[in-house]
Amino acid sequence: MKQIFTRKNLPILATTFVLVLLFGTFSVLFDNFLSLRVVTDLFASNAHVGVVAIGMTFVILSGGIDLSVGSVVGFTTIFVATLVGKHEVHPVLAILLALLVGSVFGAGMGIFIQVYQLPPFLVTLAGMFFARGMAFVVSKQSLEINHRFYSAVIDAGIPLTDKVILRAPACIFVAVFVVALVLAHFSRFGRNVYAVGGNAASSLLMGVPVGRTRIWIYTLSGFCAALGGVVFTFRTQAGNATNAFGLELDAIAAVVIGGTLLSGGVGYVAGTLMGVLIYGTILTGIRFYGNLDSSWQRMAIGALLLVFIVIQRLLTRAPAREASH
Amino acid sequence: MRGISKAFRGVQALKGVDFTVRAGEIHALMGENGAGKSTLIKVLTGVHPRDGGEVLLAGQSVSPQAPREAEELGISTVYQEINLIPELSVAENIMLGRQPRRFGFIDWKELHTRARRALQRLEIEIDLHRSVSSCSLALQQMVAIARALDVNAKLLILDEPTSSLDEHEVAELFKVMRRLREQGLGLVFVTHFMDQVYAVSDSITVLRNGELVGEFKTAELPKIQLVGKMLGRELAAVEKVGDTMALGADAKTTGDAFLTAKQLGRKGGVEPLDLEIRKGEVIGLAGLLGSGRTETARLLFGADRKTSGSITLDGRATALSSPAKAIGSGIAFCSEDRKSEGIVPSLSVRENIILAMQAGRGILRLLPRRKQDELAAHYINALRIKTPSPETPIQNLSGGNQQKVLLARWLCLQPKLIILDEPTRGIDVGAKAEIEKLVDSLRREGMAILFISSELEEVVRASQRVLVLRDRKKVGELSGEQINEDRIMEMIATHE
Amino acid sequence: DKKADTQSANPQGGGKKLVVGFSQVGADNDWRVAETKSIRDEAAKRGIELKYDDAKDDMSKQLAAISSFIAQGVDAIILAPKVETGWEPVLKEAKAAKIPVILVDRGIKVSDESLYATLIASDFVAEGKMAADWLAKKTGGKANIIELEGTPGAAPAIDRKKGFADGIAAFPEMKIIAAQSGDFKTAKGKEVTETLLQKHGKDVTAIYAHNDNMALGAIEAIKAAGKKPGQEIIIVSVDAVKAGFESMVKGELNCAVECTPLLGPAAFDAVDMALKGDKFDKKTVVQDRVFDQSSAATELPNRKY
Amino acid sequence: MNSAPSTIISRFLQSRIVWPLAGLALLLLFNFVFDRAFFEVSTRDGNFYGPMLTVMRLSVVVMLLAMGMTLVIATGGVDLSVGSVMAIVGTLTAFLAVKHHLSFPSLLGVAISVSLAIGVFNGVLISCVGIQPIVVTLIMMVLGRGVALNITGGSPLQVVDSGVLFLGKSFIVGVPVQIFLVVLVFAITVILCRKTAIGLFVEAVGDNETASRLSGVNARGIKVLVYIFSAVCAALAALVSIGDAGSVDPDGLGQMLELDAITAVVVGGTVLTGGRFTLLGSLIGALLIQTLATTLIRQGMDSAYAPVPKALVILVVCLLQSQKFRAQIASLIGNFRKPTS
Ligand SMILES: Nc1ncnc2c1ncn2[C@@H]1O[C@H](COP(=O)(O)OP(=O)(O)OP(=O)(O)O)[C@@H](O)[C@H]1O
Ligand SMILES: Nc1ncnc2c1ncn2[C@@H]1O[C@H](COP(=O)(O)OP(=O)(O)OP(=O)(O)O)[C@@H](O)[C@H]1O
Ligand SMILES: [Mg+2]
Ligand SMILES: [Mg+2]
Repeated sequence: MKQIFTRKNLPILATTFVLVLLFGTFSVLFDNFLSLRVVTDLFASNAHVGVVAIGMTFVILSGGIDLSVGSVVGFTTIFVATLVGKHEVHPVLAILLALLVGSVFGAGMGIFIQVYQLPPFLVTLAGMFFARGMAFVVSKQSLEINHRFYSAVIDAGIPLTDKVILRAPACIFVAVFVVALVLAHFSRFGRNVYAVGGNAASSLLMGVPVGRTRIWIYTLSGFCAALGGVVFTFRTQAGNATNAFGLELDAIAAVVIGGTLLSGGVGYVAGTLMGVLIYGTILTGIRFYGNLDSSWQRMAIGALLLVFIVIQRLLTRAPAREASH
Repeated sequence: MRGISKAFRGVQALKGVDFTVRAGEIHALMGENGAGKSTLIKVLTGVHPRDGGEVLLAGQSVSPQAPREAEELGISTVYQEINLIPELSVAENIMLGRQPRRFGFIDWKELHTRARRALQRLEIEIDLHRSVSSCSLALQQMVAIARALDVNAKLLILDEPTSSLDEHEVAELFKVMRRLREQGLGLVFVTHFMDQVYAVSDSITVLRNGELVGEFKTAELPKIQLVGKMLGRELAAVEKVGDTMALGADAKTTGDAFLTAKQLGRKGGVEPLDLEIRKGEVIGLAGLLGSGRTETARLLFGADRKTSGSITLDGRATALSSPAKAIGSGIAFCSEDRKSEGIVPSLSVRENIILAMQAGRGILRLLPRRKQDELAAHYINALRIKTPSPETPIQNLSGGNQQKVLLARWLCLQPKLIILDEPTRGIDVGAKAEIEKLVDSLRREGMAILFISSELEEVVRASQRVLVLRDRKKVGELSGEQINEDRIMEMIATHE
Repeated sequence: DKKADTQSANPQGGGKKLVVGFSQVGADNDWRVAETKSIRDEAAKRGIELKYDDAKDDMSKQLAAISSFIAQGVDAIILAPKVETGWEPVLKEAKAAKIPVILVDRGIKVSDESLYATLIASDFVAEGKMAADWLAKKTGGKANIIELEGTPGAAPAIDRKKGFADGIAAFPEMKIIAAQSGDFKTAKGKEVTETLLQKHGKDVTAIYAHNDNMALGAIEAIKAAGKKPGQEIIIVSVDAVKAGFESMVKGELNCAVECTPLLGPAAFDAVDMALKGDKFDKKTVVQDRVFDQSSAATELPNRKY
Repeated sequence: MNSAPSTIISRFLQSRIVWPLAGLALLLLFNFVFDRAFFEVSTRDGNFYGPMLTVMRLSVVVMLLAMGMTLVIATGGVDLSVGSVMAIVGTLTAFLAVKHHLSFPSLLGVAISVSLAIGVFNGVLISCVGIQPIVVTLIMMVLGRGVALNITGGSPLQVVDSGVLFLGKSFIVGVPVQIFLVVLVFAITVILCRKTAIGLFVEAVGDNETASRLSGVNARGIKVLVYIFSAVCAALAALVSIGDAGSVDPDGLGQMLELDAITAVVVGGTVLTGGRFTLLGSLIGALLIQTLATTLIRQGMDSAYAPVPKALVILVVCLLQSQKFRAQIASLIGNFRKPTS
């Protein structure tokens, strides 16, 4: 806590530096880029990815992976929309139900993974298909959510200036981030997650409740995915079974760009926030440039990501070598 | 414990073993590599479910299903292969799972205080924030012990806790163990060091091939008989083993310099030092924990990049910038950390043996299968590796047998220089004597050997010359008649 | 200089270059590519600076794009929405910033119609119906049909299915014997058709594909099954891209219902009118045409996409 | 002597491919009960046709990808870029054939060199710069799709080259050429892995990279090699795929196939964390995925709901691989038998 510039914090510092560098470059290149509005947009537009990615961070830290999140987001949006729109359930109740369903779903996958020692990739892949299919079972048609509560939430927000308002999705994102930060660094559960990912066999011998921890991790990820879905409905005021198709890759990318190792045990919740923002900033920059056709947009995203990840990597590598063994 | 049995696929590891530890005693558990010591402990703490038998704790029948439950019952354990979380800090590893909390949140300040206190009991001062992976193996072992001591246990189990500790550390540990015994704890102590057994233990239980040989009072069992019980051989045969231990220093060095290092060093690692290794010579590296022996070895092998100095091999300047190049020039390096730098866990014994040889031949010229089988069979036989078959994954072997497989990996290369970093770590007496014999015969064949061991006795016996390191600096060199334990200790202690 | 100053944004005023944002769904197929090209070309022709964003088929990226356009202070926004729902919050923001939004090719559901200026639309339901009508005429109201659907949940897939179903409802002897998604992709279209032809064998007399890409795949599948596409099995599809026309000229595809992507001119006319504050219709339906083998050869040289 | 057959059987029962095979068998059993026509085989012009053959042919693309992916996964990595490599290679070859009338050998040359270059790019960034495989190949996936779209501006292209069409559409002795191709590639890969040291090194690097490096294994070189191999496999898959479909759509070609390939590998019994691998298992995995897809189409399952049964099948195959589950089932059957006997 005393020192910020320690070796342990190097990866996260490098990632932050990359984000600042990226944002700075775009601010110089484009008018209006350096503005509060763009920053709040960055949070709002990526809120659902962010919330999901934070849940995913715990999964990846534990050495697992969760491919089901995108489908769970999609399912949640249509589930909430159907409950509110067709069955006239109050949105608050509908949202709580959705969060419960997401958590139970995650827990179910965790139980399969833990009890039967199945590969997380396959179990959550099955989960991905299952949730997407169930979303269509709920409703093939997209549905809007017309309810006073929703309109109120969407209009609400924390005014930062007289023009810029931090809306509900962004607020939820920030809140989830803070809670996750505390969970990861100030709770036994969080430390157990790191231990399980660092070495599951050793953790077991050290008396860490490996099984229980794993199941909770997937429960948490399921919860975050459902919450991501809820955030999505706050952005769109509608539900659609096709929503968030392929979101899992974006979320995994954000986590890994943030410096968390896919092999588990090493990583940071704060890194994930940076990862989400780096990815979001690149997309925003391309929108501000605005003169690339579809193929060049994809190439630009790839190239920019590459450049900045190589920078991040080189920053963390040089001193790391010195100290290794 | 009564009538404990345990079988793994194809191996009966324990056959109806009885084992009793009383409160207030230190009980040594002895046996050859693969005798079933670690398995017995793992069955006791619930790592492996037992096939038969029963465990009684203070008269109550218990069956912990996981180490956590054993810990709750008051059984605290240090397992054989160091089990820590590499990327977490020293402090966290000590306190994992029992972190002090305030208002439900981890109290980091308190956590560090408690971790420091736990280490202080063993008289160690280290940066608590360092990640365990950046610590040397000996330090890791100390951390694991500190962790076990932090629990309020009724029974403390230590499975080869001293295998990479130096004498000073061992003495420190024994002090703590004796203190705990006074407090009425039961302690189980596994080791292959005879002297240590006699130094601390009250009674000894001997296992052989998964069967109980018997329980004895330490004071009533002469060393030589203990060895006999472990090996299951007659006294005469045991005495012969004892003989081989006296091999060594007599022969004079022959041959020219094979490797000469000038001002070899690494920033932040070892300070520049000069070193010469001749053909047909064993050079010992002596020093305390963290004195830089392993670092020096890694530099010679190209596993770490040197930042100063030069190396000549057979009179030619060489870069040795990578392990592959070093191996290509006839250097072999048997690492001290067999779990993370040695074994390839899911590959078979055979594949582990031929790995380095195959790497030397390159991708295309695969060693014919027949040759592979021959090599594997030869070394399993020669080193008495206890394995159900050459195709068994190495992870299923006992610790000592894994070590032998790794030795085989390097021996089959017939290198010109072999660096042995703690080669006898976790190896039983019989095998240890054999390895020393082996080292001697390799030397006679003209191989150069760099021998690192925390056991001074061993270094003294095996080496023609000894380099003494301290604080990652070379502080002196002894040769021939000068070599004895006291001189070395003196150099380590007095040099300023 | 493209500083935000929406109040004085005026195409005639002060020679300032007009900035328009265009949010496209993706680059899935020829049709989308042609639509994008039409809009980009038209902007260039009129000397308008176009901010273009491709959302890679992700609705949330479209929302972000519109938000970003508002942050950049564009003068108007053209939106090709991925789905009907979910636009209300972001369009409210655009309205608050006084930026007119012109929808192209697909309508949306909002509680307040003033959230967008106008819709320049193709009518997907009508396209499905036109395909059904043509097929009914061609087969005399008797057909066993395989329907190759678009990606599940996609608006054109839903509407083209509905329109077609409405169209054949009047003909009791026109039956859809199997309906499977080909994801709007050629390879998937072929895979599905191949499997269904094996299952239903000789029964199949017609195929209706929600886009040309899948129809091209289906034609390959029919050939692989040893049948003559366009003769033994009649194939109708929607979009009428160039590859579709080439196939019609070869006599393999029977009919393609046009869904014109050349919305650029109409879209920018709407932008002009919206900025001038003119009143105009909430919806302009682009008239789609039906092409079959008889008209394909003469039309092919005129195809721009 | 007489113990030989029983050891072969027991070795088979212990090998990893048993459980994916069991999953496949279950699916086939389902078809046998509910859809006998699935197994019909007919001949036309001396060529064999039938649903089973079609399934095999359709799984060739994923099989090719899965072989490359198997080695990548065995080193502890993953390659998400294969779909985009397919798109680049497919679009480029079709384009060169149409616009520049290149001959088949030169097209093949272009395909191999392009994929080689991409493989080197991936491999070097992963092993020399030290970026995580998933990040590198994810970037390549996005970037590569852009390149593919750029070649034609996104428009579909007809495939005109007779060599490519031969690969995708023709028959040799009544059997589709692609099946021969996949068998050939499989044979070459197995020989490469088991008759040279590649297989051993790949497994060693995946299982314990540090130990392998200290034993003199060129871990970096091995890693670069597997990414090159994976990209080349993807190039072959692209040629087969466009030859089969007769046209290319740059946006759709290969999309999401990386997921299918990884699934095939993992279903086949190779673990994602690296180490031991089984190529045959991956092929069985690919076949299983395609059999499932075809079964669902034949059963007339609504495409929107189809993911649900797909999920259940994956879960069942997973559970079959779990020792604990098998033990539970065995004891259930035991309990069931007791009262009756
Ligand atoms: N997980 C396992 N799977 C299969 N066999 C095992 C496993 N663990 C141990 N064994 C076998 O059980 C026997 C006893 O091993 P154990 O580890 O208990 O020996 P040990 O007495 O501790 O030896 P060492 O002194 O070498 O550590 C050995 O033959 C070993 O091969
Ligand atoms: N007591 C200590 N305090 C701090 N760091 C230490 C300590 N002991 C060892 N280290 C670190 O461990 C690293 C490895 O030391 P090295 O392994 O070369 O020593 P060694 O003589 O082989 O001792 P060991 O018996 O631990 O293997 C050193 O670079 C040093 O940074
Ligand atoms: Mg042991
Ligand atoms: Mg050492």
